[in-house]
Amino acid sequence: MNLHEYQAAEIFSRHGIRTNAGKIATTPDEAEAIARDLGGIVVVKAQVHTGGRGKAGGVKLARTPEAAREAAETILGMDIRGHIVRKVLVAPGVDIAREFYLGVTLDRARRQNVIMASAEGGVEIEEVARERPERIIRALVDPMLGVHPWQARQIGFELGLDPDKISGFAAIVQRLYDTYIAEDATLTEINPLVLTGAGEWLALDAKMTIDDNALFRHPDLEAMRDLDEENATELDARHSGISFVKLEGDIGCIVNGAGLAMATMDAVKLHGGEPANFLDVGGGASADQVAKAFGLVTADPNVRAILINIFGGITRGDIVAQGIAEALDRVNVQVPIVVRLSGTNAEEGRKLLAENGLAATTSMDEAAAQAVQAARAA
Amino acid sequence: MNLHEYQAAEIFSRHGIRTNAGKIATTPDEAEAIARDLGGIVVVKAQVHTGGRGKAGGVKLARTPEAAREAAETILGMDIRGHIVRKVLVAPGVDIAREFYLGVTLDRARRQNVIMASAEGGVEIEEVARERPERIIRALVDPMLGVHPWQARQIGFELGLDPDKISGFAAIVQRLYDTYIAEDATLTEINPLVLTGAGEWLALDAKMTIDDNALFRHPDLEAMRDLDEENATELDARHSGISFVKLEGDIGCIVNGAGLAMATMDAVKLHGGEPANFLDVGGGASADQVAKAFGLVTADPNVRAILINIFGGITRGDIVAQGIAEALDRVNVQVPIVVRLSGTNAEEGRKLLAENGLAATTSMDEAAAQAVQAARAA
Amino acid sequence: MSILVDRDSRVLVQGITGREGSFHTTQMVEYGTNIVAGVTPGGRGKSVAGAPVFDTVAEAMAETQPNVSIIFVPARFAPDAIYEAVDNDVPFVVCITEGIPVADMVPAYAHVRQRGSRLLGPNCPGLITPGQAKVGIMPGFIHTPGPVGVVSRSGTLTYEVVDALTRAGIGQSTAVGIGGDPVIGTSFIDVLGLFEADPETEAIVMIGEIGGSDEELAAQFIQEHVTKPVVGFIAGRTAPPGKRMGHAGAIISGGSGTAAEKMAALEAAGVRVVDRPSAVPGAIKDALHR
Amino acid sequence: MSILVDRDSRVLVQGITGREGSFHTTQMVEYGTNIVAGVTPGGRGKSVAGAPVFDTVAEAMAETQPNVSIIFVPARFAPDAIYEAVDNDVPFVVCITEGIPVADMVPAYAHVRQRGSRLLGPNCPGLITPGQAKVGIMPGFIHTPGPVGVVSRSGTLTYEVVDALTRAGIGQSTAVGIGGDPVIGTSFIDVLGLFEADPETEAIVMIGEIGGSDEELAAQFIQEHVTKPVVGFIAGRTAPPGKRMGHAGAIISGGSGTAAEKMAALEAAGVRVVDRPSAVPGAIKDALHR
Repeated sequence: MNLHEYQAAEIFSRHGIRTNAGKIATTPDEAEAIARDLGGIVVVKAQVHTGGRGKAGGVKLARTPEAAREAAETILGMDIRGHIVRKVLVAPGVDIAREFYLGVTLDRARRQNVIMASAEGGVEIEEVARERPERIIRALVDPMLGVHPWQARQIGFELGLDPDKISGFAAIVQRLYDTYIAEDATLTEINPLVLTGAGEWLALDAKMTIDDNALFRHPDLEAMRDLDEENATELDARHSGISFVKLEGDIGCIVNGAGLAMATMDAVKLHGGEPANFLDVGGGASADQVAKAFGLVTADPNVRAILINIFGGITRGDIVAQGIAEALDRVNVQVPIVVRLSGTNAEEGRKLLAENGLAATTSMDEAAAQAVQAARAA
Repeated sequence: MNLHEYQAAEIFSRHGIRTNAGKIATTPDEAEAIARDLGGIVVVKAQVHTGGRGKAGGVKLARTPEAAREAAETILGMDIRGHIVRKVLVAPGVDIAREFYLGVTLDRARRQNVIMASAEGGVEIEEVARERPERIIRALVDPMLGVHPWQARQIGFELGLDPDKISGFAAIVQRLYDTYIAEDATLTEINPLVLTGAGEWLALDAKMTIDDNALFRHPDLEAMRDLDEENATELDARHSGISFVKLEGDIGCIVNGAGLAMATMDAVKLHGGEPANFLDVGGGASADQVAKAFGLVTADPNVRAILINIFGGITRGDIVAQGIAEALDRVNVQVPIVVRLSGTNAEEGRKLLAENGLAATTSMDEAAAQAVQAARAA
Repeated sequence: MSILVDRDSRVLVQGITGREGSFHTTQMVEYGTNIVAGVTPGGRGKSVAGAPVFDTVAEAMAETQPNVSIIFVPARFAPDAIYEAVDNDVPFVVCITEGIPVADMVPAYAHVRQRGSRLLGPNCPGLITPGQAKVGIMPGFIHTPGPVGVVSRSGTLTYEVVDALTRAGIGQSTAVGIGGDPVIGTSFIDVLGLFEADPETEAIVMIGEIGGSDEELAAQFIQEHVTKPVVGFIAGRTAPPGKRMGHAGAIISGGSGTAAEKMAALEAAGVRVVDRPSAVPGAIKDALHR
Repeated sequence: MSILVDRDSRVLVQGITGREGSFHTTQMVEYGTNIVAGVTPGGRGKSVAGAPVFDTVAEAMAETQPNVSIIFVPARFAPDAIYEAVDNDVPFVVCITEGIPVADMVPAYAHVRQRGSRLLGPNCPGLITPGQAKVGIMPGFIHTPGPVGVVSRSGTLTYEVVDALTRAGIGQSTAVGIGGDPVIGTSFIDVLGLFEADPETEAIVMIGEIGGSDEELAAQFIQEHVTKPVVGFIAGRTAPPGKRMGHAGAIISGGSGTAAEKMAALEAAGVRVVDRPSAVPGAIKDALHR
């Protein structure tokens, strides 16, 4: 789960990291009022769950409250990489001497957390990683002992900091890692972390992603979820134990298993179609689940055909077929349905479906091709 | 540093372990009043920094407030293994179904902490260890990961607990270990840990020793120090960086180095004398330190001779000799002084001492023998 | 031969009396797996599908000497089950449990390594050596003994491929599901190394998906250490960036972990990468007859 | 030969610019020890007794390849210095620092072991191979090269014994102070094993004291693995129970860790236990001439 900058900043600050305090505005009026309260130059920043806000024009400096209002007017409602801006953060301007990047994330290959730092702050780190990888300092974190003080200091020295700036920097590294662990994050990031003209450390931005699997122990974080930023259908699906991701195509997919669901999308594409979604109906594939899945898929007005792809494993094919039949009794599906059913008791299942007026194939390729055709014909 | 039962119980309870709440009395009147408040049967327990209170008669059951007063009268002022009882804990009587021993301490040989448990609660664990070692369950704690839930459960199963008592017991194991770690203890112990007639877990006693080296991070624990229980001279010495332990003999010892100080005591004994103290003057052996040491040793009225044993290492013998001479100028020492000075610049040191009217030998044995003779002659 | 499990494997089931645990224990026993014991705290004296239940792994170890454990306990307790297994010297632990927080798996993985044990999963279907032992939740009947090693990050997609192989008359030496989480105990590389060393395995099918870089590392390993033919398939070519596709680990983040990158890396390492699961048997036949 | 350090040892000093660190660096250099570098965060560019100072162990390692480190940093920071040394692959770390909490040393000890490094101390005087290298705080001049290995939990008491040996014309192969804390990196057993394997060591002096059971474990080890003659001395026969005698580890607790037990165990293992330090040279002479 992603958090907004202002939420992450609040959490960082709770863990002892000095952040650039600001306030959230949802209207230009509010932005102007906040800017007036703060006094002086302010920064108006789009709050969206995506990077690259700066490049997209979602971050603006404003020298007066009126300018802050204008900036907010421009930014609010903006579409940044598919995210509509509904909130802006209005924060005091800062006298920046140097900018750095500092982040903690998981190094999947090493199965260890890693501290990443760079003297190239304020730039997208992926860009630095791609173009000047030698400019990124990486320090693996001991899985048992956490970040050692010497490691935090060493990163500082490698960044070329002056000796009198080391202990302040090391403290931020430690706290950013502590935040990462305490909050079950998969990313905590400050970009840029700045040294101000007065020689103080300040987190000018804050980014944080929480491990979905660990949300059960962080009800406070779950409460920070921005429902505007997340697809309502996806959330709804999650509550039913269904993995659902909305895509742009017109062929709705209902599949059991995440890997098979991806492969099914790929098959649709391979046969000239475009999948409307990723959908893993989960283990059981009961009538309830399948009905729910139909509901999710048909809620998308773009969908012109539905491809059901089930490989019966522990869950028997006849049970799944029964589920499909029952679900179709309950949900009114207006678009053509193509079913592929293989594996355990698949034959019985296909028979059962035939009795309910649904022909089922045994081949995933065939089913994908049929679904593409059906969508075109519809 | 040792804590009293009532102090340890308060800390355990803060860490989520249910203890047998009671109150401290320093007079029989107070004991009676507390017993009246509590109502019913109470236990009156001596609060001293030593084990074996029960055997010594320092723990008494009282059925009435008057009986509690009498018990307190008997116990207050009692000498238990050299400790004068100045406080008693008056706690409610408990309906005990089963008694257990549970403790966490350091296994020095393995350099790991260890959980110890026994179905023989309420008995001194050293006795069980000596006589029925197979009755003690020992579980080494992972230095990095702490006590695993499975370990805590397994101890419970090995104690023969019923399945429905396991999770309650495991929680206490976990909390006792957490207390041990959080408070930098070298021992946390519940003896007995009881299952009440109602089937609830209760810590009937609480014992805790804190790592002296870690007290700097526990000012709250340092504040619990019972100055009545500790030798004021020893505390005073510690503040000057001197290790001092009062003994029963008549030969005061001033030595540099802990090992050499023990060997010096042993040498005194070997030559027929009795050391009055252990004293390690520490690294520098400056005039200040030596003067302080003279003060500590001469404060003991039993002392009839002083044996100074210095092996000049990094600290040169002539500097030490100068320190002794200067200290003697400041402190009025009335008993004979025997000096042994060897090592770096020892010859110059002995010359300097001779100029100040103190003969010094190079042999530890000789010095010890002389000191014993001097004490006898005095 | 085969890798990791065979008819001599002595299997312990942790969480044996739970719904999943008892169901799959029965399934495994029916397949012929040698389930020697189960553990459920407080379950001592019970039995599931003929296997005696103990309170602790220590007891189960003392009484029945298992050398493989399969874990069915819920996510909150699964890391403890892993620690209990490896601290009691179970050399190979298969964790089926889905949904374990990454923060719990990072130290667990490190600990398993330190203890010298091997962990498969979590969030995996387990593994099967057809005709000998099924230590997992896959449908046993689709498998048949033979010369092809299968390794995959996915569950049903693997069944799909295995079923296709079996229907094409091609059996499997062992089929291993390594799991879809960001932190897993056994990686592609580990399994590829085992298949390479296994005399009965003549060709390998590797089924990857988006997210992470295990496929890229596998490609490098294949180039350097694998002489047997490898056929690859990568799921998720149409997956959008930044979205978790069912598996916690199936996500393209910061523009890396795409199917295209993985396919390119594998192809560069000499792997025959196919564009659909149904193409696997044909590619394997080509490889075996070359 | 000798054990652990010799003239080829490349020594790093952690905390080199501190009062203790700089003083003893000078002393060690004067003794002839090959001090190749020092570390003090922020100290880069300085030099102490001719040794260049770096900000980090990593830098010092890259520039000067030390293979021994000696730590003089205060107790609160000493565990971090140990971690920094071993994580940067220093194979042998000597920690002089006194007063480190036990709770900090328990994981540090485990980590050092996992990394495969060796730790001597903490709260120890270090070690010296006479005429070759002094990596510690002992007075160098009392030592002389020779055939006797010395190992001890104490500082000054060791100097006492070494001085007596030297005065009696008996030199030392290496003298090792293992330290007086409850948790130390290198135990009697470790050093005894090294002396047993060292061809130049012909006899061993072992100086123990009250507290713990390292002497008892050493006795068992001697019985089973040491063929060279061992002379023992145990300090603290007159120490009362329950009182810490200077060293954090020198305490008789629960009636165990007494000098009598230790002496009995050593004697039973064939160690010649003497009752005073001055008796050591005579006992060693007997042993060498037997």
